[in-house]
Order: sequence, then structure tokens, then C-alpha cells
Amino acid sequence: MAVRVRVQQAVFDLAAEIAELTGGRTDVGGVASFCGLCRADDGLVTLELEHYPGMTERAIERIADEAARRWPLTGATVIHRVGAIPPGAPIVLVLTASSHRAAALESCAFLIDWLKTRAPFWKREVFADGSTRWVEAKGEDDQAAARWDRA
Amino acid sequence: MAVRVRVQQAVFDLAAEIAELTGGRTDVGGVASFCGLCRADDGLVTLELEHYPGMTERAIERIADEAARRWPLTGATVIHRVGAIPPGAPIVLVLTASSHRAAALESCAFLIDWLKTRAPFWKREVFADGSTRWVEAKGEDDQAAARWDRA
Amino acid sequence: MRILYFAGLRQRIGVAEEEVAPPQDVRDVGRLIAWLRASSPAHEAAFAGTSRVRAAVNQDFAGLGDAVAAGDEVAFFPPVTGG
Amino acid sequence: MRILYFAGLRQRIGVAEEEVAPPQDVRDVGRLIAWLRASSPAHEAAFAGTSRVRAAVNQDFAGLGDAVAAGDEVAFFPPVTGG
Repeated sequence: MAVRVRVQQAVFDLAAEIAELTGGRTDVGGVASFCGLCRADDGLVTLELEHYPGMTERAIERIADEAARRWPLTGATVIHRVGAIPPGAPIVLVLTASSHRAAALESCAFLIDWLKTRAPFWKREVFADGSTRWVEAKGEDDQAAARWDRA
Repeated sequence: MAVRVRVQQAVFDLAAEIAELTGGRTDVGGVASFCGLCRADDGLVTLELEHYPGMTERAIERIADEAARRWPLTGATVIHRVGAIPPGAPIVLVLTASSHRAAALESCAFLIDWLKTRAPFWKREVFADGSTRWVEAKGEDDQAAARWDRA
Repeated sequence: MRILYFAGLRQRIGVAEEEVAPPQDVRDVGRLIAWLRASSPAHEAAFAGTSRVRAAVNQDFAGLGDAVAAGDEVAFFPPVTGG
Repeated sequence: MRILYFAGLRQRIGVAEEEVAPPQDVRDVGRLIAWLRASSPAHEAAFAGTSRVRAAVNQDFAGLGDAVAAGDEVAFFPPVTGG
């Protein structure tokens, strides 16, 4: 299975990424995607995203490999942006393709849940008055990730 | 919440549909999508899709309304193609947007599961030798839909 | 009463729709099916050959006990297979 | 040994990375944290002010008991918040 992982400043092109995942194939029955966007909560004007070059890409590749072990995927793509992101702009894209709808949908949810708790990224919020705040990790994200733990 | 439902022969433009759902907003935290594609199983050369004009659109709108009752969505789009569809081409698109990732992901899975069992569409497979076969409803689709039943 | 057929059922019966005027005692979907099946060998074969016929009355899914009346649009079709 | 700091921890300490040569008995992540905290008031305040410090040794997540040695790349950071 082809796993594509990218960490980049640039905006991604969803249609191009899906074409890359499905182009020339006739064994893909479903493509699931999740795109996380920057919300303007509390008057946020910019979200700054920092990562750990090298480790971050490796961590995402391992998560994608785990998804490929659990579900019969024909391909998966994870793109995560870093740098300054304005409200309304995309932050992260997870794409999964499979012959089977359930495999695509479940693995997509799995990938974003694990990525949120296991890939080294950190968000800092910048507000209109110039103040900044590091985003705190959320307990609900740990819970969402934990539902994929195996007994 | 804005629900968009379309039944059409034309291919849809995923990027344009997402832009429609999120454009100009800064309260959307996640967009989940599922795109069902035509597989070339058993030497299939064309998939023919038939629907019940009027009832089909109404049935999908009701399913989308149910999704909006169950999850805090900012918008949802369902596009289902009819007519002749070649292998590798898209058949159906479900898009859900929410402030919250889980709401977008779960409602997207719900919409495609219910659409498969509650919206009047019928598929006929056309093979290379000219033979045709109506697709039979699958028990696994009923099971996938049943997990959203409420106690 | 307008009757619509879809998918394999339409193909077996050979028409996509027909206007019918069943007798007054044909008051529900189940009795309408029985009356249609008796109307021609093609109808009988089509209904007999369709596993789990589904129905809609005025574009809402309907069960065998749901009422039908003059002026209704009643549709019959196999289990749906979209998505 | 190369030490990297990320996010709030980096900001509090004031450097993104530093080369250190801890004594031989600093053999695991826990002892390395204790040694770094003692190295300056800024380190002490940064580690004390970061709830649940996470660590990675050579770009793999590591626990307090995991070994560290000369030549390793060891990173410290708050819980991750990507996605």
C-alpha cells in the first residue's frame, strides 16, 4: 500500500491528492477524507504550528503503517501544514482509499485520532491584541485515540 | 444548517463542493468526506444507476436532516450520480462540516450508511460480454445502517 | 392510481408505470400487490421473482398494511443498492 | 548529547537546542531531566512550568526510564496538539 506523508507550509490541493490516490486504478471503492481547518475561536487571528522535523514525518508514517495493518487499504495520504495559518484555512488532510467503504471511513478516523495524540506538532494561538497562547492538549483527544487501543 | 442534496448525471467537483461548504466561514473545524467509486469487479465495464426522481431527493434530505439532529453540523452536502458510470469514476459524495472533528466524521459515516439502505437507487452491472446483472442488496449494508439505530 | 416500477421489477414487468383502477376493497399495499399479481402473468412472474419487494406510497416508504387510495402514486421496487 | 526543546518549553528556556555533557550517572531520561533542571533557573522554571513534559530519544517517544547516552539526540516538549 502506498502511504504518502508530507509536512509543509503550503496549502494542499485536495482534488489533486485524491487523483493521486485513485488515478488509473479500478479497485478503489471508497475514499474517505478528513480536513481540519483553523477556527477563529476567541478572536484568534493566526494559528502558528511547530513540529519536530524528522521525527514528525516518521511518527506519521508509523501511524499510517499501523492503519495499513488494521484495514485493507489501497492507499493513504497525510498532509500536515506548519507555520502561520489564518482562520478558515486548512491545517491537516487525511485521505484513505480502500475497496471497502467501512475500511476507508474507519481508518480515516483512526489516522486523525492518533495523529492528534502521537505526532509531534504544537499549536500557538495569536490574538488580535498580540497576545499568544500555547494550545493545551485535550483529554477528549486522548479518549478519541484510546478507543483504537487494542485489548 | 445548510443541507445540499443533488442527484445528477454529471461528475461532481469535490474541491468546489468543499469551498461551498466552508467558504467565508471561520467556525468550521473539520470537514469529513466520503466518495464512493465504481470498481471494475468481475470485468464490469459500466455501472448503470437508476433512481426514483422526487422520492430519492426527499429521502436523502430526510437522512441529512436526521444527521443534523444528531450532530452539531455547520453544513452537509450529498451528491449522487445516476446514469452510466465507468470503472474508476465517482458515484456518490457525502460531505459534512462541523466545529468538531468527531461530529463531522461520525455524521459522514452515518449519511453514507443510511443512504445505502434508505435512498431509492438501484445499480445494474454491465459486463464486457454484454450481459447485465442487477446488484443485490447486501446484508452487511443493513448491519452498517443498523448500528445507527437508536435504542 | 398510478403505479411505478423500478429496477429489476420494471424490467420483468416491461413497463415503468401504469394507471390502474383497482376495486374498492383493495385498500392497502398488500392487497394492491395481490391484485396486481393477478392482473397478468408478467406481473405474477415479476413479483414472484423479486426477493423482498419494497413499496412507497406517494414517495414515502410503505409497509404491506399501509393504505392506498385512488389518486395515490404507488411504487414497487427491489431493496435499494445505491451509494 | 544534543538536547532539543519545542513549543512552550523552548520558549521558556529560551533556546531551541543545546549541546550538553552530563556526568556518567545520568543514564536515563528521568535523571537527565533532573540534571537539566539543576543547570539553570530558566531550565528549572521551564520544566516546572510545563505540565506533563514529554521526551523523545533519537526521535522516538521515550519514558523516564529509557536510556540516554553520549551522542544521543534527546528532545523535550509539552503534550502534542497537532491535527
